[in-house]
Amino acid sequence: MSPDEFLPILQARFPQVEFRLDPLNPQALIMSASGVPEVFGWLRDAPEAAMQYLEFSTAVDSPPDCLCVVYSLYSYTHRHRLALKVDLPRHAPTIPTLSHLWENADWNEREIYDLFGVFFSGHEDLRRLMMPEDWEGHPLRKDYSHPNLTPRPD
Amino acid sequence: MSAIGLNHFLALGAVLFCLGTYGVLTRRNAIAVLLSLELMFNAVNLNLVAFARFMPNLDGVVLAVFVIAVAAAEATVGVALVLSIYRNFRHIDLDQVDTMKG
Amino acid sequence: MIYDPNPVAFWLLAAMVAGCALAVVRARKLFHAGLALVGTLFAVAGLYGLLQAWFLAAVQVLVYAGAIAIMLLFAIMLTHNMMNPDLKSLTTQPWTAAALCLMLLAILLGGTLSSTWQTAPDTTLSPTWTPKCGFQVAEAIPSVQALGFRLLDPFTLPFEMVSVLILVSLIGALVVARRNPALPEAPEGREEKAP
Amino acid sequence: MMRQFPANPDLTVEEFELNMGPQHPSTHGVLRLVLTMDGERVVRCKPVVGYLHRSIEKMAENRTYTQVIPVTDRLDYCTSMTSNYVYVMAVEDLADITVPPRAEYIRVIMSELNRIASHLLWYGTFALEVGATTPFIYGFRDREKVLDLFESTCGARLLYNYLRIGGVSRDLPEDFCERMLAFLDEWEPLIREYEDLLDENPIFYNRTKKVGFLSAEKALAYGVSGPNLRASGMARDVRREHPYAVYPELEFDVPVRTEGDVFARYRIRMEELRQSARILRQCAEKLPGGPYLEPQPLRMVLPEGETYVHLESPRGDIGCYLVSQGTDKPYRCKFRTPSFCHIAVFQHLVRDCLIPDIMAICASFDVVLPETDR
Amino acid sequence: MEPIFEQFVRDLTGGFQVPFWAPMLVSLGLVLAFIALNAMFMIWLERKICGRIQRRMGPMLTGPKAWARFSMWTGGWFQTPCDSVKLLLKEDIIPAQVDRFGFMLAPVLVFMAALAVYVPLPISSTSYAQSAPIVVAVADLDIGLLYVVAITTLTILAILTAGWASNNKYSLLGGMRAGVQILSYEIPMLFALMGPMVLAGSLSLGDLVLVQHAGLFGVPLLGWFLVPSFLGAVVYLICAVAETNRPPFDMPEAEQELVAGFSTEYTAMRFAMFYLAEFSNTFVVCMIFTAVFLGGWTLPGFIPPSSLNLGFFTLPYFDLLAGMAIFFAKAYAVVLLLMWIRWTFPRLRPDHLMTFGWKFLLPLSFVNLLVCIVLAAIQQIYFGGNPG
Repeated sequence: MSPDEFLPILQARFPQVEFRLDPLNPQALIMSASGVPEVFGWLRDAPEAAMQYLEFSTAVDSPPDCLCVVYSLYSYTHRHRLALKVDLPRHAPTIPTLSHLWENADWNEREIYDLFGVFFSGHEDLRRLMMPEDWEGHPLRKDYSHPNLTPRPD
Repeated sequence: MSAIGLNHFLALGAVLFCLGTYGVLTRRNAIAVLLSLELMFNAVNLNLVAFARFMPNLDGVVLAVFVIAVAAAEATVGVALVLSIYRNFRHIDLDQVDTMKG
Repeated sequence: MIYDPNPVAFWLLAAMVAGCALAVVRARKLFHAGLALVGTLFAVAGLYGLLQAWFLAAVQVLVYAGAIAIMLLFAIMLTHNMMNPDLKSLTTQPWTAAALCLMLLAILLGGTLSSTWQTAPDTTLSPTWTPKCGFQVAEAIPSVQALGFRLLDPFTLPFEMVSVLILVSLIGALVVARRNPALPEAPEGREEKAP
Repeated sequence: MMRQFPANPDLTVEEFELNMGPQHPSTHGVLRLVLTMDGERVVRCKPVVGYLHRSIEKMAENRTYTQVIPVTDRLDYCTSMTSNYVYVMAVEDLADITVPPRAEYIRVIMSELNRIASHLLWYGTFALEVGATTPFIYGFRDREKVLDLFESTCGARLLYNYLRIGGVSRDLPEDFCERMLAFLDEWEPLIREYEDLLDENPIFYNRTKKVGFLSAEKALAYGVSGPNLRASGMARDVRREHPYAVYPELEFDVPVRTEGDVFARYRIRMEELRQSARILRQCAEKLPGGPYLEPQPLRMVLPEGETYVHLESPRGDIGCYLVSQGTDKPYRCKFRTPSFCHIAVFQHLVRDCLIPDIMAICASFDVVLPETDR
Repeated sequence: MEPIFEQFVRDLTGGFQVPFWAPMLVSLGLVLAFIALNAMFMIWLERKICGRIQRRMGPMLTGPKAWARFSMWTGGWFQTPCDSVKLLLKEDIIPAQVDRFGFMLAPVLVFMAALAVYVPLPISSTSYAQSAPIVVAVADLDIGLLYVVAITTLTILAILTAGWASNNKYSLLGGMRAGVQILSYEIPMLFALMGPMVLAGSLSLGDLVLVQHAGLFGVPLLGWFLVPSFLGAVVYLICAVAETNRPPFDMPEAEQELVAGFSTEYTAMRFAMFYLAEFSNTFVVCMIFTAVFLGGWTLPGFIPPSSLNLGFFTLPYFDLLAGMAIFFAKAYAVVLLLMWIRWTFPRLRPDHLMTFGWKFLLPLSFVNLLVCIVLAAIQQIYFGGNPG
């Protein structure tokens, strides 16, 4: 099932969450932040979706206002893939955690928190993964600056 | 130095035995007590073998072998007790080990 | 064959025994006490050699120093957290105990030295004694064969009793030291075990 | 930390923490395992990563599309061919460039040779973990021959920087196919020799059977992929499910086992060596002529859009999520790497086992740290 | 050793009476020299064999290229002297928090054990002067075998002290592991040796060899104890590999897991002592195997003449030299076997090692003991006892 087949089913099942197709990425759906755990829970457990495999989750920082968290799911039985993007405000982005659904999400979310500063509510061990504990700032943000970071000369 | 007689060995056994008792009396740590106990066993063995050699029959050595066997059995049980004490009280300081619980 | 042990050897070994025994009793660190005990055991084994009890010397080294002392060292290593040796709580009222032991020593020495033992050091050990099964005993002084037959012939019952004793103490030690059987299984790990 | 026993409250057992790494001879690269030990038995294990974090993704955002290729080499230095390939494929997918067939074949040949080299490296270090020193030498001796082939084509033995957007940087030398086939003929019987060294050995058998069992559900939950997933019974190989490049025209089979323990992972990789050799032979026959590169402008500009592309690296399913905003630099470039998930699985796997088991389990997962820390 | 040494001196100086301590010092010197030279040779041999097994050539660079044709085998023979010089010259560091007394005592103990084990080992026998052949050994104790097994306690003690005194977690674990391993393999080893003890009816190694020379059931060829107590020989060999901490039983120094086991903190000279002691123990184990199971310095049915006249020059003590040659040939054959095992097997896990030792080797040695008792009884009743 491709994303546009998923769209009607999801909109029927979760009326309060608004979905729309992503113009840039044919495999992605954009959804609102509310209702994330229910949608993903359904996606994982429903027989027709059966998304047992969270391939990865990451974030894309597009200043000035939007920071979008991306989840890419894959179903082993139906052999189809679906990417879900959630737009969050840039200054204090928070989103419920998915580590109870897929253990893979645990480390992915810790990395996003470390490099983008997205706070995952409900994550039991949200610490920095890559950077040392006492590091300030979130390196992968576009407006990140650090004294010994010199821009490339080209 | 005159020829070494039976009395020399007995005297040495006595000295060793007294050192053993001194150790047992003064040591706080349970394992240190076990160590001194081994000293006393050795003192007894020394006397036994000395007697066996000087009044010539082999019973002293046989008894010494038995004493070693018994000492081994005793030491195993001793160490087992010490370990279980250590599990319960996290230290083996004999003065504070007085509760009979558990 | 007159039996006279070499005085130099005797005094050397006696000094070693006394020194190591003192170290066992007074050592600052517990592990040093263990090492000193092994030193005493080896010195005593040397004395057995001097007294021509060769088999006993070997058994002493093998069983005593090799098993019991090592086990005690293991006990020290297991129970003793390595980082801070217990220097403080070493001994209690040392002087009163020392006085008591000196009195004990005086009594022992008084008893042994004054009495006369009917000894006959210059004869070989029990030349006439031959075991029932007719295998001729080597003439050498306490040879291993003679000791072997002595152990089995008149001392058969104690021999078997000691083996039973060791078995009982082994099992008893295991039961006492075994970890508490009600150890809760780690919930997650257990059911994951390979089929 | 004291662990209380519910049955007997005042009975406490002191557990001690043991740090294995980051400078430990057996961890591959700078991985640190914080082990909570109860005597000899390991109770819990918390892997700590981030010691090799160079933030490749931040570097990619400040470079033009072609300048990023040498950066992707450093992503996984044992198989830098596949890391190049996944990035280049993502860019081609975004800019929908068609790659000439000869370049496709050369890319497949290179990634399969890289798979053989990486598995031989794994075989050597895995045997060393389990304690056998001789297989290490055998594995590296044959890996040298593969590296010679790489050196003759792209000049480098480890970090090749050989692929370009739209094809490969240089054509194969004329006698490459003969030399490769000669290597394969001489090397394939040697696989049997590798297996003889370890397989029927009872000591190896005891050390690897039923050790580090990973069930299929847990593997999927942790995002495990590649040989480790196939060892737990899931026949998931990207070359078979989402065929890319010329894989549809090649027939090879995907080894699968169900035990899910260290021995299964070892068997799977030895089997994959044979399959790679088979693929290489077919590629050598079907290698077409024609151009090897579709030249692209140096500072190419990609249209706005995103894509996620993934392929089968020797360690598992490596993917590249590329976002471009119509400039000459990638806006966001995320690499989905297999070792990242494989190290996360250690938390679940390394539990209630002995220290030597940890070595066997970590080695059987063929984990590489630069890929994890990016 | 004393009678032969006195006889030798009396031949040379014509009747000079030797003080009682002279043979002790001479044998001490001989044993020390032998340990040093033999360890160096074995280290070099080990690296060569390892190279050949791994299809490479092992050390080749040091040493003159005298025999170019077979330099593949003799190249690099000067390697170990260079290594030992390097080890001697390296800086000898004693870490700060280390327990100095224990730290310094451990290598001494290890070396003491390695030295003390050589006493009862018989190298050959000679009847040059007296009529009855005398066994050539430092001192052919009549509790030889028991003494040898007892001396292993010194190595255990040394390893425990080293582990404890280095005051770091890894070496403590390594030390404990080594101690437990040697302890639990000493018992099957002792039981395996009981087979030959029963067959020979004595503990002294010299008697063992003479009984083996006399042969079993009158057949000299069956004489070697390898034949009647074959299980014992196998169990002994496995325990020997475990006792000397050689792979596949080398958990204590398993680099992968415990960095370097109990000898992590040791440098230069002290590390060399451990290394030397390990190799000399390996050779001692092979000497015991030859003496107990392979019939020591004797070949079935071959008694070397006590002096060989080569026309212009009669070679005295020829039987001594011949016996020694045979003995060392067999010993080095066993050494090669151990080296071969070392480079082909992966490492055992500690708990497998324990179950293997207690649940497999021990019962096997009991079975072997039973077989030997039956054979000894038959020998005793039908073939008229042992010459011992």
